[in-house]
Amino acid sequence: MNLASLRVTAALPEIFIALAACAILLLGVTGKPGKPNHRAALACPLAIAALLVTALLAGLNFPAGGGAVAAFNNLFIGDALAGLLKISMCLLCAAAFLYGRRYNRDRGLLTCEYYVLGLFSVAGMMVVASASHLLTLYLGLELMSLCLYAMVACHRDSRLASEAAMKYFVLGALASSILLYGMSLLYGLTGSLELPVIRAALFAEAADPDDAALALAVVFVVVALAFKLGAVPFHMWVPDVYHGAPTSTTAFLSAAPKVAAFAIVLRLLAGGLGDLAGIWQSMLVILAVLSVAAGNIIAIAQHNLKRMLAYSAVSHMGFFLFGIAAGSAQGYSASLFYVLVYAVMSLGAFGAVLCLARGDAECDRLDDLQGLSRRSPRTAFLILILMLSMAGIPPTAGFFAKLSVIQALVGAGLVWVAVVAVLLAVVGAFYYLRIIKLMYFDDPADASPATPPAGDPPAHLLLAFNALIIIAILPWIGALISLCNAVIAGAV
Amino acid sequence: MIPLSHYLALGAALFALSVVGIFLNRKNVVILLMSIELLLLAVNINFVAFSHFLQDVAGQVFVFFILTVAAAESAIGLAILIVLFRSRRTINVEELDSLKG
Amino acid sequence: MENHLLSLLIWLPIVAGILILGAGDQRRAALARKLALGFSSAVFLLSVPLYTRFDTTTAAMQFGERARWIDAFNIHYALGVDGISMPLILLTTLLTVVVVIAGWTATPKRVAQYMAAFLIMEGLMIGVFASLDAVLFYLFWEAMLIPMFLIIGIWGGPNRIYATIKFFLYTLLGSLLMLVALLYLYHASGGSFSILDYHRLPLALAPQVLIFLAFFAAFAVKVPMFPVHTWLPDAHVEAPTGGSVILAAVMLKMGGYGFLRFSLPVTPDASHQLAWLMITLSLIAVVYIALVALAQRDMKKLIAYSSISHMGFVTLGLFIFNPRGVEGAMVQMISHGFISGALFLCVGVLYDRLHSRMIADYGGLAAPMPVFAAFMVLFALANAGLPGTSGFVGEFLVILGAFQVNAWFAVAAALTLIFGAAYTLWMVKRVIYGAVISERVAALPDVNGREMLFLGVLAALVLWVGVWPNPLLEVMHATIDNLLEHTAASKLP
Amino acid sequence: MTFLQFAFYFFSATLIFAAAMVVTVRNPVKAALFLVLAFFSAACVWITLQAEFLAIVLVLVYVGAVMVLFLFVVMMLDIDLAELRAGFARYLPVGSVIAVLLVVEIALALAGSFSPQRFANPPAQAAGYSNTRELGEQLYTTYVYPFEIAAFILLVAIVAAIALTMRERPGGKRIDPAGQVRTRRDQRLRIVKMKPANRPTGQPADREDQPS
Repeated sequence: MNLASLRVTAALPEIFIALAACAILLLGVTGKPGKPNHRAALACPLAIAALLVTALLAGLNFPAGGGAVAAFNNLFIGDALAGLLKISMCLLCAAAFLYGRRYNRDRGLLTCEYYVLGLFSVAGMMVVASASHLLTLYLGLELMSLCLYAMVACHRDSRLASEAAMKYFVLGALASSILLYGMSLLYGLTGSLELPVIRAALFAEAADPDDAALALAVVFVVVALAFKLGAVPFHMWVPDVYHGAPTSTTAFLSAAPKVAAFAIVLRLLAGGLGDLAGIWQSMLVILAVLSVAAGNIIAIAQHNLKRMLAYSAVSHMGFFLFGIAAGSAQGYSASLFYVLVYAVMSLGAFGAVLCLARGDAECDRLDDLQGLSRRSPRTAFLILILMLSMAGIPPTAGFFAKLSVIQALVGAGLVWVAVVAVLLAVVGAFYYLRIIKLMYFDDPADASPATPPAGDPPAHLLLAFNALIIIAILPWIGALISLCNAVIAGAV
Repeated sequence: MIPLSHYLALGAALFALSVVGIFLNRKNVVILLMSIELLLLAVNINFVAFSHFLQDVAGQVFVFFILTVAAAESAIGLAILIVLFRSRRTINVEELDSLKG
Repeated sequence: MENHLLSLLIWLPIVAGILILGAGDQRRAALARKLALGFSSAVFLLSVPLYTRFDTTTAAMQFGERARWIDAFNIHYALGVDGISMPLILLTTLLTVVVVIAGWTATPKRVAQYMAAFLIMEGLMIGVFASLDAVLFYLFWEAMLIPMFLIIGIWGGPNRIYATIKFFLYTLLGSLLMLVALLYLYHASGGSFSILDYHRLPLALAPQVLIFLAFFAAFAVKVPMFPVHTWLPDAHVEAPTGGSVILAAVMLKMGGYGFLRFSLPVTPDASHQLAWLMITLSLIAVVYIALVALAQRDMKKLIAYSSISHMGFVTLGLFIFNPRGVEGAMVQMISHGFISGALFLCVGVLYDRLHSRMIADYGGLAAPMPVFAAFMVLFALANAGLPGTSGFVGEFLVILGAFQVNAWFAVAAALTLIFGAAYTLWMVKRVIYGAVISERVAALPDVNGREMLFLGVLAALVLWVGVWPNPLLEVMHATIDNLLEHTAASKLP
Repeated sequence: MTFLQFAFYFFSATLIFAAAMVVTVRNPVKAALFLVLAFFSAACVWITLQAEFLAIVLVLVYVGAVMVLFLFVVMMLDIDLAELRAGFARYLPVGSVIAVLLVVEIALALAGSFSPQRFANPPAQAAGYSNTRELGEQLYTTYVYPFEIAAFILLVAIVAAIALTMRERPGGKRIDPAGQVRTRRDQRLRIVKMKPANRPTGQPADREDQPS
């Protein structure tokens, strides 16, 4: 073995982002103790720049012609899917950092360390995105999650945040262990940790679908993924974490990690266990239906915007699972498209919450939105677009996301599941409409604070871009869907 | 000689015990964290056993990394525990009810 | 330009709406009004060539446009009109101008947003009528809900929030079921979203029935047909005048249009199988809802129920499968667009003056407002189906068609002529005639020039279609004959 | 029963017992000590599987480091034991049932697939075989990529743990070594000019006090 055979360049984006994180870490410790470190203010712009450069590197690394590069002795795969996922992760996280900048500054949240952890988390996501081995999958997942636990806890004086972090940590660790148990069984059954080898071995073994250990392994894997995704009935942590975490972390948490979750699901279920779709398909359908139903119904009862969006995330993960449950390349592609669109919408929604927060006060109660269209018509209009998109009303990208998932369901012959899905989507539309109602139909409440949100022009600009792109993408949405199809075709 | 299934049974029993430990000790975060360590130990036993019976060192490598991650995980878990304790003066998880609904 | 006329008609008002949204706020309300009037008139003028250059001899789609849009799903940007959709587009462009004029002073707050909402909605409605691709159709169909939702919610009456959310969720539920049906058709047709492909697609009876029911869910809510009509009175009563006009005059027509464009040609066998259901529901709407209308004390509610009753004629006409019935249904749709729009405008005129819609608050309007009284009586008579007005033509054709199928249908339908006359004329009697009820009523000013303009235009159209409906009928002949021929042939494989 | 078998069953029993104690004892300190016992037994079980290196690592890393960390935290926090026990007995029956069910279910599933016929006991390793060398070689060749990731995971753990728990209190008496090293002479020694009190004129010591 020599260095050339490792093909280190395939992992250039990961290497760069890890080094950048180290550099920012050094920046944070150069200050004098007891005095505020002015250089720490640079952490956020530097982190954003690092993410953008990483995205660029991932773009340059994009394999031409749908080919795939295996590197590091087949522990790493650099295919088009990985490239697309990495670019989107970097951009989403860069946007989340920009949204949260003022919020973090106002609350003095561990400036440098916050961004360092964020960058390492992105590195973990990227490792997951190009994992072709159970070990890299697991390590990437842990690198991502450990950073996220700490980012949730980083508001140290907040009782809610530390409580949320604890719940997140315990359930996350439990999920990891369950996943590992499933992986150990897979290892025993197939004698390998490499996903393509596992797949080949299982294909040979698929002749015996009654193998109880195999079914058990799949059950463990699916349960663990359901935990990580926050699918009902393993969703208990989602609302608490979304609500308790500092909003900047919630924004971060709600976007790119979902893309990483897609990567795990795809590499593991569709890749390694792809020939066992018969076993996991029905489980996913049940999880998905429960998630969409419970998420949408419980969301109606919420009074806190972050909690409501958390339950909405649960229901969106249900829709995402519908696509996977279809068990076809078309379904995976629909899920990929869904998760990308969802990440953008969710980031926008939390970005709006961040933009509306003033000073030390959060703006996360639903009542805070009352009469928003009078106080700041532009923000209200942008939230309107985001909510309509989340509800899946045309002409937004959210509609096309739902369309492609339902289309995949119908294509897989699951017409009744599709009908259930759309009926539940109507329930979901209700609470998004309620937000619009609060903003547009209600008069501003007297109790609502008179002070306008503090100005943060870059974040507001980003919010406008974020929301408008959901509609402005329409003429090119076909190209995006085709891209998803192409990368999935190259990966499965 | 000891058959593979005995090792697996050991792993399964340990796994079940730790899951129940998490279930029982919902109030006590320290023991919760210890249960998670046990959970990982159960997985490790599986991997080591498979590795031995498959004559494949990859399983042991995996265990090596799980140990590394578990150490990191407990460090962060304990750090969060301290933050929690500082802000609330208790580690009782069932009192973690400011978040509900 | 010539080849992109439909695109222009769709996108010009939408772009104009966004422009007004961006340009105007409360201080520049006058500018917003002028822009809105200018753009809506321009769109109307642009839509006139659709009629003048329309080839009445063919059932094929005209003014067609087609471009690839989403290759992955084979979705096209495909537009075109035939004899069914073209008159409805003209109706839309005309009524938008009327609504803009009617909303000139009636809207005290957020003028720019109000005008923009109507312009955007105009574009979306034209899009619905002009789309030949199912997804594009669905896109416009659903997107249309958003401005309407906002119009009722922002500018509506006291109970507007309940009404608008009910309106939205009802229609959304129906449409989503239609979406599943469209996706099923997509897979059944081997990956096509072209509506015209669906027309030719053979289907077994069981899927046809399910698809029919899914379409029914979408279109019956929109029409609205009997059991799912309850959103309409709420929405109408709470909506501002302009909203009511567009809702009654154009949006309800989309249900009828949907039946013609989708249900009948795509699932002809199921349509025949379930015609009894449709006819029963239509007759219930025609008779029972007319009785309900009789009991109303709120003018808007009365007109709303009258709309449901009249739309029952449309669905009845469609599902008796003969040319008279279908043509009658089409004329009824157009005519109802004029009449209900005009009646809502009349109520709006009164509401602007006295801020009440209750019949009991008015009386003896003929004395202070003679011109208005004349208009209102004319529209009321048209609503009751007086010969010589457009209301008569549609109803007469439908009854004639129904008679050929089953005399009892015709009798039941004809009953409504009596009920319709009863509730409309009774309302007119209480509002217009009799002694002047109060000082305030006595002091009411008569219609001004602006109001005269839009009421006059609508009155002229009502009379024109009533006296000489041929220009309207002949554009539909070819299309409707073709449609019925198509529907008569079984599609069972 | 060979010695190996005896060792396996003995340490397995110890492991299960210790694990059961961990999840049921009242006192976190005792739980931590039982956890040490559990890890030690597990290490012994691993030796029966010829995974000597991992067994040593388990003892070193867990018993040596992680458990000490646990004990450290347990001692540091002032935990009210009585309140933590409330409700424990209530869950115990349900918990035991779940445990038994889980074990039975997993065991049933595994017994069929991992039968001794399919997984025969492997032959003994050759004389010169070193488990440590084999692992080491793999770790630095095949698994160099995960190795680097693990390094970053540890770095993240350090950063997160320090960032979360370290806080500078306003009145804290914290030593800054860099500052100590960097001091200059005039920071250490301050020469104060004082007026001599009631001193007679012309004394030599007086002149030495003058700053240069």
